[in-house]
Amino acid sequence: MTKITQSLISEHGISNDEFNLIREILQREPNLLELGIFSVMWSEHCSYKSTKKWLKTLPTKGEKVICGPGENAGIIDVGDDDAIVFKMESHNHPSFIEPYQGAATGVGGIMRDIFTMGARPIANLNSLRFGSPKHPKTRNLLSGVVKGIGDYGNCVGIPTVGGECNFHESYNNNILVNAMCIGLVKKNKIFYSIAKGIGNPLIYVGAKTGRDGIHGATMASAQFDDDSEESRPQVQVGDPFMEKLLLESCQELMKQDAIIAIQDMGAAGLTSSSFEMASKGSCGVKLFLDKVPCREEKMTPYEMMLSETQERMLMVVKPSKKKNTLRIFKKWGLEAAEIGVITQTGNMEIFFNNSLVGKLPIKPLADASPEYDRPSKKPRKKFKKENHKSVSIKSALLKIISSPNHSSKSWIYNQYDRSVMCDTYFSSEQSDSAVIRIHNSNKAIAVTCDCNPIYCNSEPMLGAQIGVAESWRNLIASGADPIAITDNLNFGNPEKEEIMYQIKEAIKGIKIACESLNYPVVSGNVSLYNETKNKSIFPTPVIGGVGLIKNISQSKGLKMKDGDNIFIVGNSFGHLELSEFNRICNKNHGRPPPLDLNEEKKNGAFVRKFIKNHNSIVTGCHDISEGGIIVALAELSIRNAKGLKIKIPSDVKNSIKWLFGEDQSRYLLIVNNENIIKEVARKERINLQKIAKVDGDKFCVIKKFEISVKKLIKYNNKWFDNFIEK
Amino acid sequence: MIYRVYINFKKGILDPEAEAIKKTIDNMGYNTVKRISKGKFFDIEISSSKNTLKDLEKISSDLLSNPIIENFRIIKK
Amino acid sequence: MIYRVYINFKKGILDPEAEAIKKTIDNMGYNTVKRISKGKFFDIEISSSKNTLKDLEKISSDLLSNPIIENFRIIKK
Amino acid sequence: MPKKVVSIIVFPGSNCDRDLNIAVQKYMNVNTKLVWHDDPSIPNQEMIFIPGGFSFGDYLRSGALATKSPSIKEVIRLSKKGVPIIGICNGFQILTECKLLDGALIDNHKRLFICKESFIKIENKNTSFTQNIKKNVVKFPIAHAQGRFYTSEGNLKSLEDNNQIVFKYSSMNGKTGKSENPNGSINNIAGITNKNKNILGLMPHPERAVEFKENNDGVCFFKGLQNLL
Ligand SMILES: Nc1ncnc2c1ncn2[C@@H]1O[C@H](COP(=O)(O)OP(=O)(O)O)[C@@H](O)[C@H]1O
Ligand SMILES: [Mg+2]
Repeated sequence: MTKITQSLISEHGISNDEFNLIREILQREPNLLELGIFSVMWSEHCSYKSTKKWLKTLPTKGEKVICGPGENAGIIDVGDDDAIVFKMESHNHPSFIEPYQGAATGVGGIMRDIFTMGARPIANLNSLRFGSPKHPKTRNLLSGVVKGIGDYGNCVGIPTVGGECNFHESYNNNILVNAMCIGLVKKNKIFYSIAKGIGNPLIYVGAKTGRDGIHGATMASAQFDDDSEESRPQVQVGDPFMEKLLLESCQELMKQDAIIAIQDMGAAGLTSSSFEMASKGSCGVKLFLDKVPCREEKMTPYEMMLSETQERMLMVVKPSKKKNTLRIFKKWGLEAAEIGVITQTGNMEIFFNNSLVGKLPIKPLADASPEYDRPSKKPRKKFKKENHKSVSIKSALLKIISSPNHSSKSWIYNQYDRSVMCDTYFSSEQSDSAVIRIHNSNKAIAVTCDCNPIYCNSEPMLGAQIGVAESWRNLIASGADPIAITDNLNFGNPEKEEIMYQIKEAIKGIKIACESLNYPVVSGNVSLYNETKNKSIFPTPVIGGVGLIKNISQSKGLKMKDGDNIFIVGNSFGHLELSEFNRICNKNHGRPPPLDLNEEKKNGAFVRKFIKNHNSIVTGCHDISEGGIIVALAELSIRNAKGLKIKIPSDVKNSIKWLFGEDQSRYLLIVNNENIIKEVARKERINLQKIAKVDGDKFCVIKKFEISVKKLIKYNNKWFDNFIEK
Repeated sequence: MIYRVYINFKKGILDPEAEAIKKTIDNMGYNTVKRISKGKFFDIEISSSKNTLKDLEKISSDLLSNPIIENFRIIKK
Repeated sequence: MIYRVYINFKKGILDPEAEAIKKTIDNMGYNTVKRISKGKFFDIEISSSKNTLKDLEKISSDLLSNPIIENFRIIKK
Repeated sequence: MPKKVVSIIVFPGSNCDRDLNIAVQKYMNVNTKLVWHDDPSIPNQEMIFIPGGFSFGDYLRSGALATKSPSIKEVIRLSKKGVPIIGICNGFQILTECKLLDGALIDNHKRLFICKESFIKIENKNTSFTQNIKKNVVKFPIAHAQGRFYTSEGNLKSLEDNNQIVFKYSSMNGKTGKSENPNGSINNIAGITNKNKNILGLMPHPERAVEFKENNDGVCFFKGLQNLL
């Protein structure tokens, strides 16, 4: 037997304190298998040890929340016995190493989280951050990631309807790939992962287990043969076809009252799925590893327990339904096996070749997992000297809309099947959020994901609040009532005080905004250590928001018709610090725009109510975010291939500030009747101004400049093609 | 001169395509087929220089294959 | 026994992947690369019988390749 | 009179079967029978649909592995008896792979999956599949990675001579130039029939253009098929 040495312990990422705790729990030394299990169960990824304390502070309850964080995904009530299941998850590191497979398996993983709960996935989104376009790796990473996301979702037949994609040098060596999935389930058909019923069989189904993704640090043992280096791939290969089979077979099985508990095998594979199910059900498990379907020869218990082979599920079924369960999997051509049984011992007992090779108490291992209150410190800001440039309104606008971050993303989204399932009413290029009809009904949900890392880097708390508010605003602009969010917190190394500061502040920001907007957090994911050679990514807490549109005819997109008037809702102060405009002028320092959550609520409620009560008057709606008023208007012109006559209000002193300022809580409402909206706004004491009229084929800022819409479109379209074809 | 670069998955990497093909061959009734694995190749015509092989190595490892999951082998045709 | 089946596009069919790779190689600054074409191969382990070759021919023409666009060649390894 | 029943073949990786099923029932006024690919018999032979998706993960070549399914053997047999057969997207790929239709569908010329709304010109209105479509140009979504129709020059000529080319990618006004070609198909071909004109394959998805009034050109396609029954 392998001796547990100090180096083996640290290679498993286990600290000395943690090792002492392990000895205390076991009342003896662990063997290698047990050490491996502790190491993955207590890893940052599975135990959230650096963030748990702070995540607990987030608001997770609400009248529409059916299931908050803790299960495979969060669930909200959307009426008529329908529930929406959703979550976002990161696959950052694997996507950097192997962009295609890394991104693909990220999509696969999040979809399994959704359909293990009984839901049928109905939409995928993704939030992507790449390094500077000048960085030599960026192009391959971009094309690999987008193809990986597309191919996986397309093959399973789930529409990929939206997302965001930004470039910034802080991601040069740590790209972010966050995938979100939304599923639909009947309220009384939800499945959970709470194992129950002494003697019930544990069924394994899906791909055969290989040596995929057994982590570097845990490869230290001496039992491997010579070509073991080659035979332990760190990157998992995804098989979307297998995923489709799993999805359909699980849906078929779920109709049969056979499943007691079900969980996908995600990170830490068989270990985390079996421990989590047993821990939630306060029971024990006997695992017989000889029964695990293996892809490779001579796999050890250690490898089987730690493998991260994709497209696998674990479930507890009723003994009487076992035969039928296996029959259904067989019909779908899937490998399934009974690999264990539920016991009352509270222990995980692992057998291999008829002998007990590992025995661990389940509850203590889960409950005693470390929780750290890591020290944090506000970083001192360093100011680099800047050579400011001055630019005209026109050239600033053209620069922004042809920049990597604001160019048309059609190169990306055209690779995603958005129309499969026939329920995509708006994919996200057509509206501020994607709008997906609930099949066979007249309702729809709106979904969006948002984050502004530039703001977050300057003031993590405010930046995170703005992320929450922006997602809320995007849902409102699409005609939805916002309901809840999922979050994906991407940061650097939490053992550094400045990073821990960002994490705590960002979580506080999310908490404050969500509480104020009555917009609870129902699921989420944390990805830490996104740094290379001491350089961390910008703090990137991505918010995925979901809202409900009770009547799909009230959903709004970026539409406008000739003769329509465009009104701005909300106050414009002309905040240029950290704006797109300032960045073009090479001014990179400052603070994010302030956010008044009361103002946010008031303006949002107004827009929401106005769309509801005066649906036929409102042609479209758009929120104002990066780039300010002028970029929001240009986006409307581009999308509709229609001209605009824009009038800067007479009381505006600085037109650049007014046009490019990124003040929060503002919307553009496109209406075909100006009197009604004015009257309603006056009654509700809403700041409303008419600023543009839909007219002709030129984008015209009166007294400043004009440009043909055709040209605008050309500017907006060229970047991706040039970059990829280069 | 023409060189051929062979690329295949490293041992132990899941190859779902090969598995799907194998299953179909089984279903077609050929029970003598034991195993099937897949790879690709590139035929590269290159004008000779003293760096030819070094260049090909570099192209193969940097562009044609991903060393994390694939092996390559260069052969003169 | 292991046989290798090579498959490549028939002449005259545009292979956009090979073209894109050629372009990237040019951009990487290797001006000695003249032409590049792509193909795939399958290594098939088969227990010998008197029909082995006939079976392989059939598998290759019926399944592994599409004769409208592809050629194949079988080689004993 | 009881409704007629048409068959839809379902593969493990089909993903447009649900949508097709809905469109067929609703607009052809028939019942449907979903036939599992493993089933060697197809009892309802009024008309057979092969839906889109990734029948076997699109491994090897899209549609290739599906041609070995028992139900496809039966489709081939029935096709000879004149049963109307329609393959959409992956269904079209399967029909070419099992040689019921001419040519092959290979990687799009830009190597990327394409999903977008596409204008489709009805090139031949004299087939039983298209004679009832009033419009000259319809708007159907396309969504495929292997949609580039290829055939030899000789075969192309015979497709043309026999009026087998039914759909072409076009502009809103029916222009069928290079800039309207999304995937590099020869002569913008988006759909063809066999010589006998009882088999139709097309890459665009009419079943995805029936649900929302903003684009419901698919309705006329399915309604028009009723006269085949
Ligand atoms: N990764 C992606 N996946 C899908 N759609 C995307 C992606 N990135 C961007 N988009 C879409 O492209 C459009 C413009 O993107 P972006 O500028 O990032 O959004 P926004 O204007 O909301 O900040 C949006 O509709 C967005 O949903
Ligand atoms: Mg937005």
